[in-house]
Amino acid sequence: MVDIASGSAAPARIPATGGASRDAAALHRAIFIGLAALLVVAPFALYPVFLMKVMCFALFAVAFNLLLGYGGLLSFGHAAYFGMASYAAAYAAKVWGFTPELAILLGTFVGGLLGLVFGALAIRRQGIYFSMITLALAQMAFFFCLQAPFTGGEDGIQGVPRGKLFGLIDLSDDRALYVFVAIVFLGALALVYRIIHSPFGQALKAIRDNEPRAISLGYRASQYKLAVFVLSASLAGLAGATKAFVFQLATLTDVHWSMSGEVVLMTLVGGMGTIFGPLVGALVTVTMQNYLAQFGAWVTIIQGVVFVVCVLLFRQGVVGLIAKFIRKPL
Amino acid sequence: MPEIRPTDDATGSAGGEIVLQAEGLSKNFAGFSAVSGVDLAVRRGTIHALIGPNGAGKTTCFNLLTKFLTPTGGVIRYMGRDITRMKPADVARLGLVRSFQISAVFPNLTVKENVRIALQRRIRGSSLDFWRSESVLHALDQDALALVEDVGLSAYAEHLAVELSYGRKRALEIATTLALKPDMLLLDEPMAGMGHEDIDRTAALIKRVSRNRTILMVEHNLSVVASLSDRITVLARGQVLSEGDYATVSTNPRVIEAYIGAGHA
Amino acid sequence: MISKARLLAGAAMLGLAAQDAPAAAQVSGDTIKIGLITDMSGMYADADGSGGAEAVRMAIEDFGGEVAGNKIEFVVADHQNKADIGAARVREWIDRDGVDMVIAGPNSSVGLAVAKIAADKKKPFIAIGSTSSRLTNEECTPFTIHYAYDTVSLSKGTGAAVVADGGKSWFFLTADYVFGASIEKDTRAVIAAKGGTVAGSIKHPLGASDFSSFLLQAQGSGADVLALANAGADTINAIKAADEFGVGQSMKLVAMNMYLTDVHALGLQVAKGLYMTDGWYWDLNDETRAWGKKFFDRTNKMPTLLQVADYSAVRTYLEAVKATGADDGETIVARMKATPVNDVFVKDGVIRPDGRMVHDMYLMQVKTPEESKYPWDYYKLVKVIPGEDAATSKAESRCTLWTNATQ
Amino acid sequence: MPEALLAERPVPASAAPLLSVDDLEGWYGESHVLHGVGFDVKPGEVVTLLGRNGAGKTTTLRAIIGILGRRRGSVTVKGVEAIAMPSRLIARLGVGYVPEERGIFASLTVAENLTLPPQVKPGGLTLKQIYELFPNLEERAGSQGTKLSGGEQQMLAIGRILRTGAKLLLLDEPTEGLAPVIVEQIGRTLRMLKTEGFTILLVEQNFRFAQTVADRHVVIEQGRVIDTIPNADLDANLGKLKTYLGV
Amino acid sequence: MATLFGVPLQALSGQLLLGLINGSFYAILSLGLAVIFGLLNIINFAHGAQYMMGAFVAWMLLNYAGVGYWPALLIAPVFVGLSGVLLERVLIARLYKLDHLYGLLLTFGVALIVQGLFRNHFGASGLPYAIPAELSGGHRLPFMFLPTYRGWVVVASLAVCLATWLAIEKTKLGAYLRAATENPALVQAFGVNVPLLLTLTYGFGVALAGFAGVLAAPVLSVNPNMGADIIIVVFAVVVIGGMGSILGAIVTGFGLGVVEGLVKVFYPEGSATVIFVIMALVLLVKPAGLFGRTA
Repeated sequence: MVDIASGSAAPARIPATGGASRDAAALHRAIFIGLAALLVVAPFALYPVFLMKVMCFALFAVAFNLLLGYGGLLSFGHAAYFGMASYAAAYAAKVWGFTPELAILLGTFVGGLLGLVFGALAIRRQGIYFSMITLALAQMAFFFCLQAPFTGGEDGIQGVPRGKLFGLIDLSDDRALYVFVAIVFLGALALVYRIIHSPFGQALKAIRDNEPRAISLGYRASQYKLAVFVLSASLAGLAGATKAFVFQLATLTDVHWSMSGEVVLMTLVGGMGTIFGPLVGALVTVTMQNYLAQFGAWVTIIQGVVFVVCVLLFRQGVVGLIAKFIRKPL
Repeated sequence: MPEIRPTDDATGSAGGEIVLQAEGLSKNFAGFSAVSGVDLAVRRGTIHALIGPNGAGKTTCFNLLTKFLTPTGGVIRYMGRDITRMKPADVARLGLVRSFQISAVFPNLTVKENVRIALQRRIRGSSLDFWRSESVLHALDQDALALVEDVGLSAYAEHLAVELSYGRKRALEIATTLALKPDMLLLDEPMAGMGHEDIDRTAALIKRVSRNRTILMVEHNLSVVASLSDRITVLARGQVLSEGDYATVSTNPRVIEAYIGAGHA
Repeated sequence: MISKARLLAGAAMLGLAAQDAPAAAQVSGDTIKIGLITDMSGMYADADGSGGAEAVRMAIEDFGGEVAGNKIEFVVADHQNKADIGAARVREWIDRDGVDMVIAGPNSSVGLAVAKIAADKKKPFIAIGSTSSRLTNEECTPFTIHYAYDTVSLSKGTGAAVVADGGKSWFFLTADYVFGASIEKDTRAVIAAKGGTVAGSIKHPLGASDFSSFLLQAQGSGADVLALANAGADTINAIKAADEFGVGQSMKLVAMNMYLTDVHALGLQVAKGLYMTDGWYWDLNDETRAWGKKFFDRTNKMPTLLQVADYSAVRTYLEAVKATGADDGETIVARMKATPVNDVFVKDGVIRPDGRMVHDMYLMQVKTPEESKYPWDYYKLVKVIPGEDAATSKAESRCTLWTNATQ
Repeated sequence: MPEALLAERPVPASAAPLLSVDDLEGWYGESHVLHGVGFDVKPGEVVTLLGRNGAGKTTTLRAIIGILGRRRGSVTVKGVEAIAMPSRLIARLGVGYVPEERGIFASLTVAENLTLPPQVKPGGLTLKQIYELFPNLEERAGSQGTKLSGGEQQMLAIGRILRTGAKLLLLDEPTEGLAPVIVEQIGRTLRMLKTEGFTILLVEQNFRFAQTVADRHVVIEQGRVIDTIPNADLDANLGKLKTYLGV
Repeated sequence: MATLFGVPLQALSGQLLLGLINGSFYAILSLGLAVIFGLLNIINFAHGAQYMMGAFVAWMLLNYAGVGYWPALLIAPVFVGLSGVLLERVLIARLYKLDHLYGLLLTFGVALIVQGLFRNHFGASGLPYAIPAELSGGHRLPFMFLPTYRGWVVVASLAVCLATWLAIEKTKLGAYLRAATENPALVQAFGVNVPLLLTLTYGFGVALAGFAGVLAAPVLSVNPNMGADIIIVVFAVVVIGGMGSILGAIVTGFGLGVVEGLVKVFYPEGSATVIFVIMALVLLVKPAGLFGRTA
């Protein structure tokens, strides 16, 4: 397929001179450590609930970017996996009394399962058709959530108990929850990093760059696409399920198509096909949403403007630009 | 000059049993018949060239053989096995590997990684194992670098493929193809767009890799064809015009006519 | 039960405060900070939105910007109809900005989410625009006051009034989600109790845009009343289509949930003859007209039920602060629950132990263009629905705060 | 013979070049295909570009008409520098282009294909004149363009640019894949056009055919002009030419 | 009385007619998308917003300039089309050399901006727009009461679809369009101003959306969100149809309207999702869509 991440929109092309990949790996390790350190000090300066929200959305964007940036597939329906997982986790915790970790696992599984079904359908078409199909399927999921009794319709599932992690640690304390969310976030980020750098990730990049060639080398491209779709949907589910615990609720917002648009925006702003770009994108977008809240409809307008500006001028995103500048992949 | 029929086994110049065989291969596009009733038999250990003037249906034929197009009619057999309805990736797994007319590399991977992608399937039947570390791939680095060296790209091993010159991309593509240790190679215009030096180097490379392998190539450059091929099939207007060794086809008046036109004087 | 204990503690404090209010007064930070979280950009922006914020400002101005010697501050935010944004904003308001009381505009999911947080943080929370009756039933808290209306007041009141007015046989066109379902269910119960019948119902998907097909089926049922158990654009689209297909000629059209601004959006030509329940109307009496005019001068629109309720809620709250000199949730809520509300919004409104404010509702009929004499002259009053008829009874209540209480 | 054609007389060979290509470089995708092509075509001349496949003949034509992604150097038509122009303005200078594989539109009928190119200069043939020239086209005017035989498609491709009034024609392998009898008919057409004063730049692989129509042959290899052979000297240079063409 | 699955046949024929009316909107919208996609290779996500603009422009014409329905039916699409021309010139034209997905993202951003601006200015609860006096009232058909305006919607949209189809299939400009869809470079090499053609085509496709908006104004709520949801349904219609042909877009649009209408009778709860379900089924059987060309 004509992929979005290579060609003229390629992530910063970094000429590698001997040992560059080892350099980059060291840099990435440093960034991971820096990020962890930042997460330790951040709650002293910023509101922890806000930080947790940023982490949930960053995780969502990272999951989405795994599909777009490394699989070359633009899904316009990722809200479905995020939102359905959020409902599943919230319901399991509230009604069945699942502990947080089990509820989140269930949410992740639901996201992945839905991804398997939708993905299997969507990868039958390519390019813009793929995007339109994912959008249409997600809209179907939205109507399902709207009508199904267990989601509480427009009221949503409210008052989800944060519960005790492993039955031991009480998460109702914001600080405990913060630590838990930070660990989930860093863990998932590390997993995505590992996926990208696994043999699977290599093959994926090859398929993204040149699908016919990868096929001619014996790769069954559609299997890889489906696999990355499911992975991405599962991780989106992880993000959604975690969010259900942070806010103690699951609502229709999370399955609505505008949420799918938001995650595209986050990735675009941060830099698609970069590992750390979605984090920056999520931070920018969530901050914008929170602090422009008093401006009413201007939030949508500003989001639209950011979309247009990014597409026209900043296709590499913030982190993509930095990567180009320091000539190392980020 | 006796006309040589494509299926005339007695005149087969070289090679063992038939590896790749097409019978009555046809392809129609929206009422236009690009390839009609082509018979082709490629024998083990030969370099077989598919030539013909522009629009003769060479590339269509080639895409049919590699399954990137589905034939409208006819049968394709590889090692006696019917592959007419098989998927391209599965054909590749049988050891029948193609190259592409325009350079087919993975632009955002390094040269080494390009080759390693082809080697990668060796370490596990399926590389859907996303949880494994990149380090398992380092085991393949040595083999990859050896192949890179074979095509003279050692100095560029850590460069992204996108930065290579056109000729070097073609060389990289061949290295990647060879990494699969294919039994049979299908080369689509391996010399297209190359300068003299590149052509000579690539021709030598093809000659070298043809040992113990079967090669079918589409090529325009007749001098390359002449020096490399054991057997040539000439296509014109979607049909086989002639088949035989270079001496045979190059003196066939119908071939000459197809190429340079009949005199009107 | 903790909540009961808190309630009793609150009541005890009330007694204390009532005796020597100024002495015991303690307002944290020397300011009273009010937060309004509402929809300022979405489908309810006209019904509440910036007009609601303006109404709150009017209430603060009536107090001269200060109460019991404390400056009154006001913050407002758009929740964009997203519960997580609303919840996060309110959490931050209370945790970091020292907001003392929160009012929420429309959207039940935001209202329910904010109610949880306010209860956790022990701050008074006044729900204005949420329709979900869960706020004062299974999800009731000691700090939630549901002020303007809910699905029960819409369904019970309307159901009883319309049956009494001769609409015996009903057909429901119900939006296929919780709001629609609960309105239909509650209304059915009232209809049955009052001796009416239900000829049928159709669940339509949210945002169905074309209603002609459903209307045709409704017309075929031969019922007297067509009840639209939906909201917003769905209601408007259904009414437009009903007008086109002449449904109004054979059936009474009843919109279960509409605001004055919706009628304005439809135009009288299309909306004429429509029955609806509202909790307030600017043209009820001289007092309402005066306030409506004041509001109109500032916003260029006549106020809706929600906007006047915003005003009234803030006044009631500030009165409680003034009376008690305190700003802690228990004291204030106790005081509010103990004092009947009498202002431009309601007469003798009572805030019950479950948090529900009980007040009269009005069954209205939309005027024809000929009947309408001046701008915004849209309704004629058909029937006043007494507050008790428009609320859950104690027997029906699922709020343990109330059912377990001794009073 | 259509009368309008008689209006213009061939210009003497000493006239200034109608088309002048100088140091033309061009890229096809990533690959650098033209490395400084240069030649002139005088008014009324028929010049062929010969060379083996992949030498850059087609790319040269595409670079002249301006539909190549990247090009550099100089292309002047009637003294107007066209290297920076979009192709539609180059066409408006009076250049008609028949692409490789003819470029007949499948979603258009024969008549629509024929009338598609807008008139760029006065003095083009009328539809009637074209039908006189290629009677087959009139018979099949209503059928889908690509349902024609290869020869008819070629006639259609040539016919449609005669309508436009362009006097400089760029023809890319008009004989490719056609039966000898058709090739002959196309040869007759080209010779007729030459006598009518058209200037033609022809890409050919078939030099036997080229010989029957051209004044000069420009040989291209590896994206450069390596030789120019006047038609009269063609037979004398046959050996050399066969090497060039890799036969 | 004859019945089918318990529904009287007479009522059913009424429902079929209503489905056709609804399909009219799908048909015009998917036709616009198909025309734009065919030549520009862009999925115009702003199509819903432009549909909404059509309705609003009609309202503004009436309320600010006193221009009634009939002139608005002409003026509003022209106005929306011109806004599309501007959009294409200023923004979209910069994307032709990039992956097509960027067109989707750009127009998505534009849709957000347009919707936000209208919401800021007009609020979200909608505006009244009356049925023109000439078309009010209705006719009693043997099987149903048909409001005149609804009948007009079907007639008008069929006429516009037919006219568009004829314009594309039978006119010179249409021939340019078809040719440029196949091979824009060659058409440009013939001296045709293809960039202008792209601009006009986009403008025209957008004008179709605007036209649908004016048609919808008297029957649907005129509010800033009216296009946001319908556009996703139209995307599904387009996937089902397959963008293979102009005629395909029209036929699929009307056809799915009818199917949806039937579902409203037999299983109303499913009417919002039926088109998506059909899309999934079509994808399983015919990935290229009903009228789509394979690869």
